[in-house]
Amino acid sequence: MSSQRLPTRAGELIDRSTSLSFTWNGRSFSGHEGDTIASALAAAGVEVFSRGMKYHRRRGILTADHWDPNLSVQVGDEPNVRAGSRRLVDGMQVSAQNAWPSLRWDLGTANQLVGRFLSAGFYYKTFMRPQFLWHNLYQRILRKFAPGGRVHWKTGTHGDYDKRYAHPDVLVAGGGPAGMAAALSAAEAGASVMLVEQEPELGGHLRWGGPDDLTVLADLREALYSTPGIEVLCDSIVTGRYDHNWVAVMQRSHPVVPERLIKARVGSLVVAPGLVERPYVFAGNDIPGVMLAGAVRRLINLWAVKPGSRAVVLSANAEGDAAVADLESAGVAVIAVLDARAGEDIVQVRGRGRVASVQTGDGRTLKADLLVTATGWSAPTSLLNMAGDRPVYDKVAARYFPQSLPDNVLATGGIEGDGSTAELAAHGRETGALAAQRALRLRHERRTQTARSVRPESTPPASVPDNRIPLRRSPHPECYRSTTHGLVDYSEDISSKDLIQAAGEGFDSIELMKRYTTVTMGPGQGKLETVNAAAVLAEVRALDLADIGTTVWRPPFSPVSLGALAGRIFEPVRRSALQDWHEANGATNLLAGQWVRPDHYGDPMAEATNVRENVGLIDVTPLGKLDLRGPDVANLLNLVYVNRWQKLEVGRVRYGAMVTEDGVVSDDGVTGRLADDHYLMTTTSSGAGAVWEMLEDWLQTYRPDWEVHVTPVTGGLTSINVAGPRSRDLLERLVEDVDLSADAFPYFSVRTGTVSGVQDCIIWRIGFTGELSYEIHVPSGYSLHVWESLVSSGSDLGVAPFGIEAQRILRLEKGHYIVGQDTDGLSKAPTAGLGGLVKLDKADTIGLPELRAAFERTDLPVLVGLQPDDPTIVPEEACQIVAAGSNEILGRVTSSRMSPTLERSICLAQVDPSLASAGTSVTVKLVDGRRITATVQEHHAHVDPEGARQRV
Amino acid sequence: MSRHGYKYSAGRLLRHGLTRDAWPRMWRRPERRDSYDVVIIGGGLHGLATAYYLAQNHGITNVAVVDKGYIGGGGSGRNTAIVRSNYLTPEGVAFYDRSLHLYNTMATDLNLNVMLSRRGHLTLAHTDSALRTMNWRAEVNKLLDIDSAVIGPAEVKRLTPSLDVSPDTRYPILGALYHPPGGIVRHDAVVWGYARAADHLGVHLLQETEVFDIICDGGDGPDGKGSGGRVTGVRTSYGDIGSPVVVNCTAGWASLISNMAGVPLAITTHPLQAAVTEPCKVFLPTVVVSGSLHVYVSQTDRGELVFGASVDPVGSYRVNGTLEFTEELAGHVLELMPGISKMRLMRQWSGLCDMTPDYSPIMGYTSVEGYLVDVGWGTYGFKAGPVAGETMAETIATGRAADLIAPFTIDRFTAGDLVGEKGAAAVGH
Amino acid sequence: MIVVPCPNCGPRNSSDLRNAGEVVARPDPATTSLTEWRSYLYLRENPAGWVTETWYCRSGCRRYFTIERNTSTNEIRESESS
Amino acid sequence: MSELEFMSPVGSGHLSTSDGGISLEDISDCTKVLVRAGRGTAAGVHLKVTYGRSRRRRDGTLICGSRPDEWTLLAGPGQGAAVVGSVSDEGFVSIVDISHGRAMLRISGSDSVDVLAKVCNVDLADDMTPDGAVFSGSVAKVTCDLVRDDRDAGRSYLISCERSFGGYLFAAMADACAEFGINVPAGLSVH
Ligand SMILES: Cc1cc2nc3c(=O)[nH]c(=O)nc-3n(C[C@H](O)[C@H](O)[C@H](O)COP(=O)(O)OP(=O)(O)OC[C@H]3O[C@@H](n4cnc5c(N)ncnc54)[C@H](O)[C@@H]3O)c2cc1C
Ligand SMILES: NC(=O)c1ccc[n+]([C@@H]2O[C@H](COP(=O)([O-])OP(=O)(O)OC[C@H]3O[C@@H](n4cnc5c(N)ncnc54)[C@H](O)[C@@H]3O)[C@@H](O)[C@H]2O)c1
Ligand SMILES: Cc1cc2nc3c(=O)[nH]c(=O)nc-3n(C[C@H](O)[C@H](O)[C@H](O)COP(=O)(O)O)c2cc1C
Ligand SMILES: [Zn+2]
Repeated sequence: MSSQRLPTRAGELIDRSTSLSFTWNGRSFSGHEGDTIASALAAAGVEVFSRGMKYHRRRGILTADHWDPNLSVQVGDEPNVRAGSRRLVDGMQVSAQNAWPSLRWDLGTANQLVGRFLSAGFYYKTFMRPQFLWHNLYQRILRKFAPGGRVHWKTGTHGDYDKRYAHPDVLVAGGGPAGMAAALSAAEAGASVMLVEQEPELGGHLRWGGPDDLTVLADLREALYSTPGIEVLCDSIVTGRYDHNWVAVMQRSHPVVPERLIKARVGSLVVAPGLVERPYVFAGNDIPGVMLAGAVRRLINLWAVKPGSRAVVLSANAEGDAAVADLESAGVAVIAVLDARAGEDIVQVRGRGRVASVQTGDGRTLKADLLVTATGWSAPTSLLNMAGDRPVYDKVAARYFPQSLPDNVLATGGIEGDGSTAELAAHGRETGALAAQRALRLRHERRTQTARSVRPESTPPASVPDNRIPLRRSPHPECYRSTTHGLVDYSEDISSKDLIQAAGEGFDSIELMKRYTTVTMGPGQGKLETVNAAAVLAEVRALDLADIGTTVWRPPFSPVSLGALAGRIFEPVRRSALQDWHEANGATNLLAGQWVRPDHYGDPMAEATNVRENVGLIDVTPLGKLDLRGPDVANLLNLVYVNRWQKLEVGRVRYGAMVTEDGVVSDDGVTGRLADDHYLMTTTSSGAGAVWEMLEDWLQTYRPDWEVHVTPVTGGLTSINVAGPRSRDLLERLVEDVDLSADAFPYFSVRTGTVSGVQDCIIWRIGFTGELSYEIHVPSGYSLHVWESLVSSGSDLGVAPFGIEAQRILRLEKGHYIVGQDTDGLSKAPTAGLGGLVKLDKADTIGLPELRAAFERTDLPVLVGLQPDDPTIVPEEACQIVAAGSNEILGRVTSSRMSPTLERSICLAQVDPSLASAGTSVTVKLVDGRRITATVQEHHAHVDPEGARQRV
Repeated sequence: MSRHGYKYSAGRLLRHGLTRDAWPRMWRRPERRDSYDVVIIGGGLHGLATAYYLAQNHGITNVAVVDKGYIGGGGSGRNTAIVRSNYLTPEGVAFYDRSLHLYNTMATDLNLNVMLSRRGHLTLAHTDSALRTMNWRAEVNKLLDIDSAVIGPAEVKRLTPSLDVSPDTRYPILGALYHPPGGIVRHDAVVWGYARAADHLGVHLLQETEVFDIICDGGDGPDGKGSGGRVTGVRTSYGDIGSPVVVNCTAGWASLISNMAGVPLAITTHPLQAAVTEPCKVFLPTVVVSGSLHVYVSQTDRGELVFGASVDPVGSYRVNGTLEFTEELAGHVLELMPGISKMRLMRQWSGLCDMTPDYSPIMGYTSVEGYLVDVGWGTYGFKAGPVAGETMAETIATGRAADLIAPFTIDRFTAGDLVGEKGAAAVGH
Repeated sequence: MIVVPCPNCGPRNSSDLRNAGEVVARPDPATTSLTEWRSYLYLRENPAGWVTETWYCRSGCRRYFTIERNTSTNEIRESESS
Repeated sequence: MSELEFMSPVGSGHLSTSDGGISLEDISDCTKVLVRAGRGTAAGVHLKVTYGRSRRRRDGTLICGSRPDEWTLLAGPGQGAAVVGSVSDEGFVSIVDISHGRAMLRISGSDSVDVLAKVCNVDLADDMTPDGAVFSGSVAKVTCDLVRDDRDAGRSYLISCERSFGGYLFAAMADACAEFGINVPAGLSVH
């Protein structure tokens, strides 16, 4: 390998004063700042960069840019890095992919020998039997040959990415002359502008042009950086345009994060991506040394790399002609220039690791190590397609053009047509001005509609018609395939022969052809391949290319890392005001929805027993709490709960259950009346948000005449349940202004008072545990004080905190069902045992007709208390209840625990109505397969079914 | 299949490789007839399988499958191809289990390698309520002889090493429902296999033929449509086609077609999105689903990760896809596998899902004579394709709803007898 | 991320709102038949085109409002009924 | 009760950079009073500002038009009763002291707008969100009420959320500030 670095070039990007060292397949190399990985390697004489996916043929530089299908490499733990555009960084460890054991000796090349049998879709036609061989052998082998790099999932972690929102009036995708000019004129028109260029520097194709191009570029760049209102983002790609101009930009080279996703709501999107040069299909077109004109121009002019020594050029356009000049200036012997415009052609290239000879259309064989093709352009219309456009093929210009774009998307530059640099810039300027106009109108409209904005004083800017002078479409020969077959899709190893075979088998629409052969399905997503593939199909079907269409472009425009898409992982968590205390006092946490809360403090059984014997404290802040005020609260309650609410007195609380319109139990809780027009509603912890939205819905859309204000107060009130036979004793020590005696403050009542000096606490006497208990709702800023006072003043009473697990045990002993656990998505009110609660004679209640229907049915499952006959066995929750002698399912255990109070296992279960009467023996199939018997109880409650303990 | 057409085999592959002879077409471009015994609207898996079983099992071959685009261009061509049978309800389990059986022998039955990969299916549980649902499913499955069990985090790690099972993550993996026979299949090949086999048996595949209307007679609605009427044919972009039996197999478009017959459906259409990464060396052996994180992922034999999620919350017929889908997807996948943040997403797409209130299909006869539905396939209809085709064919041929589809009648909504899959299927796949 | 025009807040990202689906008239529970009620519960027109639907401005003004949206294009216009 | 200290949901107090680019402060202890007043009530008339705008009353209370027919009144710590008392409750009016129910942060400095743009999708440009603007939206995935309340001619925003999210929100904001030179204390992590 010898150095291919040329003497200094006028527009070179490399800084020769620097030296960056890196490794390639373990060997040390060096390059300069400004080099890409590929240019540094090419400068050092490296010619083979990868192997083909299927046949493992050697691959070299083809396009020398972001889209080069042969330049995917592994860099450290990052797979599939685009070596054609990724800038070199000191210390990079680069290695080849798709080659084993080495790039040089790749065993996969064996596939070349059997290549003729591996035609399109061959795997569909064999390995059918025996089936086990497919699974155990063939598939495993296939998976070994999967292409691409290696993810280091063992060591990798997610972390350092983040995102940003932006609201530019105009966003320009592409920083070539057209895009730069558009950005400038848009800013001059008063628009805020974001200019996004995927390369690390602005300029587009001007960068590798002649002295005139470089002068224009310098001037444009200067103007851009001196005009206010333009944010320039280089090394950043516009990766998607979504509905309503929601635009994704992937920013690289950010000083803080490796990649940042910018989500921009854009007034006008200007698409100026230029053109992508198209490869030519002929035999041997994947041999290293076959390059596109743009590739040799970039190599020579941007990185001062000599791409070969003896070149043949096939040129159909000015880019090819310019490549000839560049090659000669770089000291490459151009031994033949074949002019495709005059019908000249090449037929085949031969060579093993490198081009050795070129066979021309007129029968000559030329010795050369470089074949350069300039056979035309593909329009990267992807962003326009995402905006709803269906670009149309123009036979004369031999490429696609935009057809009809929405008002907020405009195209300029090469994608729109051809012209001199001045003409392209002029079109860009006009486009930028138009884009700004439209965006400013939109901004005016937005300001008018948005309450918080500064109201615009002026009338909206006038709408101006699109009077841009269109760019011309220069004629270009339709060069797609020579008379021989060659690769169409480099990353998928698909040849024109494969495509023709597929069409012959019936896959003769472009979409079916794609799916059968996988053409355009690789990492480049058809940037280079789509048009050639369509051209081959057009040839087979003897149709115009325009009638074939293309496959669908979909986001992203260029692949985006999962890390960048994820960004920061924002997972909000909610903590009660007491959560720090719990953690400091030994709590083991549990995540319940967004809430972090104590599951237990070490021994849940003991915590439960302490509640039965002494007094326990549990933080139930996540209970949904809604403050309801207004004269119509009772009407609202009557509507949303299945029971009746008109007669609830001030100072009383009541249990209520809710169903949805289909009669399925959806939430429950207690609601208390604090004053005439003032109530506090509680909901389940997980249902809090939904119930609030539901109340608003009924109030706003169904009964706007009702006067009710709903205020969520869940976090504002810390809820503490003080439960146990000694709870009154404890509270009496801390509550001054409320008479806690059984007569003055009976079960299911509410009082407002001062607890441990904290005023405005709401205390209600209810309980989920079945013991005498009080639920105190304390203003959260002071609730730690209250909690600590309860703990410290009750040490002689045996006060101790308890967690969710103890509460679950206690409530199960008491037979209280949990919505969503003991009921499911189909459980109607009768199943939950709400027969006594539901009032069917109301004029309106949510789900009323379904409630009526449900109570007429006799086939609905019934929730029952259940006890295994062997008291030591606790059937796992979700165990099935089956017919004794068969596998027929007759119900399931919905909750189960060992009861510390009864010292036996207890359950709630949903059973078939035939099994619901007390005393029925049922069969439960345990997880381990054993079948046990259990007996249906008379009540849901296993402990104190009469409720004596809570009424004391 | 040899009785009907050209048989594929390793020998054939060898011969074609040596002779370089062209392969025959998999299906024809048939000459359209004016009428057929059965017209099936929708050339997805369901339509094609129905046609195939009508011909293969019941000898009814004067059948047309009509599609407005190319075969498999609907959900059948854009799904994440997960097959399994570990459903929650006995009716669901029986139905999907039959389908899995048909998948098992499909490659030989259809003489096309559909690349079924029974690599094991894991549904992760991150909360105790999810774990309870997993247990519920496992217990029902076991009673019905389905290979299905709840496993702990260590076993999850053994089966799928790239998952982060440490207990201190935001959504710790508490366990998983493990279903060894579940896996993935090459979805397009399934479509092509049925298409090829149906074509060989004489069925007409009419691609690029859009149905604009269903012609009815005698119904209580306008133009003789609706309850009490009967079907006489369909109006297409190529003219009218007569038929006494019209089957709606149009999944995401089911409401539009059904409204043409005056039969409203309990369906809303929602986009469901999916995405693939660039290929990387294979490291993910199983199919992984997380209901709480709304994501599922598997790795193809070509090395790409294929991702899916739950349906878009807003109903729509738009398949453009959204950025937020990829953002959420990536975030959730990285919570499961923090080590793959440098893999790159290469393409996103979406398809339409015909969602029913109880996550179960609507199948069989309707109030319009001769108009049948096989719709409501939501996010889970690919795995059901074979059994749906088999039972719909039986239903059409015998004039009586097949036993397996009895729970899925259109009448269940007016009867208030919804199917209980609602809990488990939301992100089930 | 589509933009939904809230009558109070102005244009907002759809992630700030919740879509509550097609507007369906609620029969009077006192007089309805089960069949009519279940049509209200389950049957939807589900058109590919303009649909009148409800949105809830969840992160904004917290108001329910209706608009018309084209389910094939995501174009949005003011609802005639609002 | 005066001796009782108000416990903020946010553990850490005040983070800032030396150049004044950013300052992030927990002010959860301030008084917040929510007023709902039907059309035509005296309260509605006196509070004056419309939805989306705010004004400072002579006593220093910031009156924010936080929703249609809804105002949030913001004042210094411990002013609850006084602020509640300052609004007429005649007619269909609800006045709720939500001081305990909302966490509140203030982020100020020239970089504050860029910090917010990382976590909030609202257009913060001067013409869309001028000084005094009141708006709500999602901040790092938590629904928040925001007020642009510039100080000493510098940008400043008040951000409030449901109290239980307060600790998370502060951590998320601090994390977003890190890029601009804030040293995020150990233990304050969003991950
Ligand atoms: C992203 C995604 C992932 C999925 N993942 C899974 C999965 O992992 N497992 C699983 O089991 N299921 C999955 N599904 C669901 C599954 O894909 C579908 O349920 C299934 O493919 C439906 O098949 P089908 O044949 O009924 O309908 P489709 O395949 O959708 O076919 C309907 C056909 O009807 C045609 N049509 C529509 N209107 C007309 C008309 N007017 N005239 C003529 N033709 C018409 C369409 O062109 C289409 O080809 C997924 C779906 C999506 C979108
Ligand atoms: N592209 C060439 O190789 C080339 C060479 C010579 C002449 N020309 C002519 O120049 C004209 C093109 O000028 P132009 O200004 O339109 O294009 P340009 O090619 O000069 O610049 C387009 C720029 O857009 C960038 N880009 C593309 N997609 C992007 C995306 N999604 N996000 C961010 N950046 C993106 C590209 O990196 C490129 O720098 C054409 O008429 C062509 O005939 C082009
Ligand atoms: C299981 C599966 C795997 C896929 N793998 C790839 C892939 O590797 N490369 C690719 O470009 N597209 C892949 N696709 C997506 C298709 O290209 C295409 O987007 C999808 O079928 C929807 O069609 P449409 O985008 O033309 O609308 C895959 C799709 C499915 C269903
Ligand atoms: Zn709003």
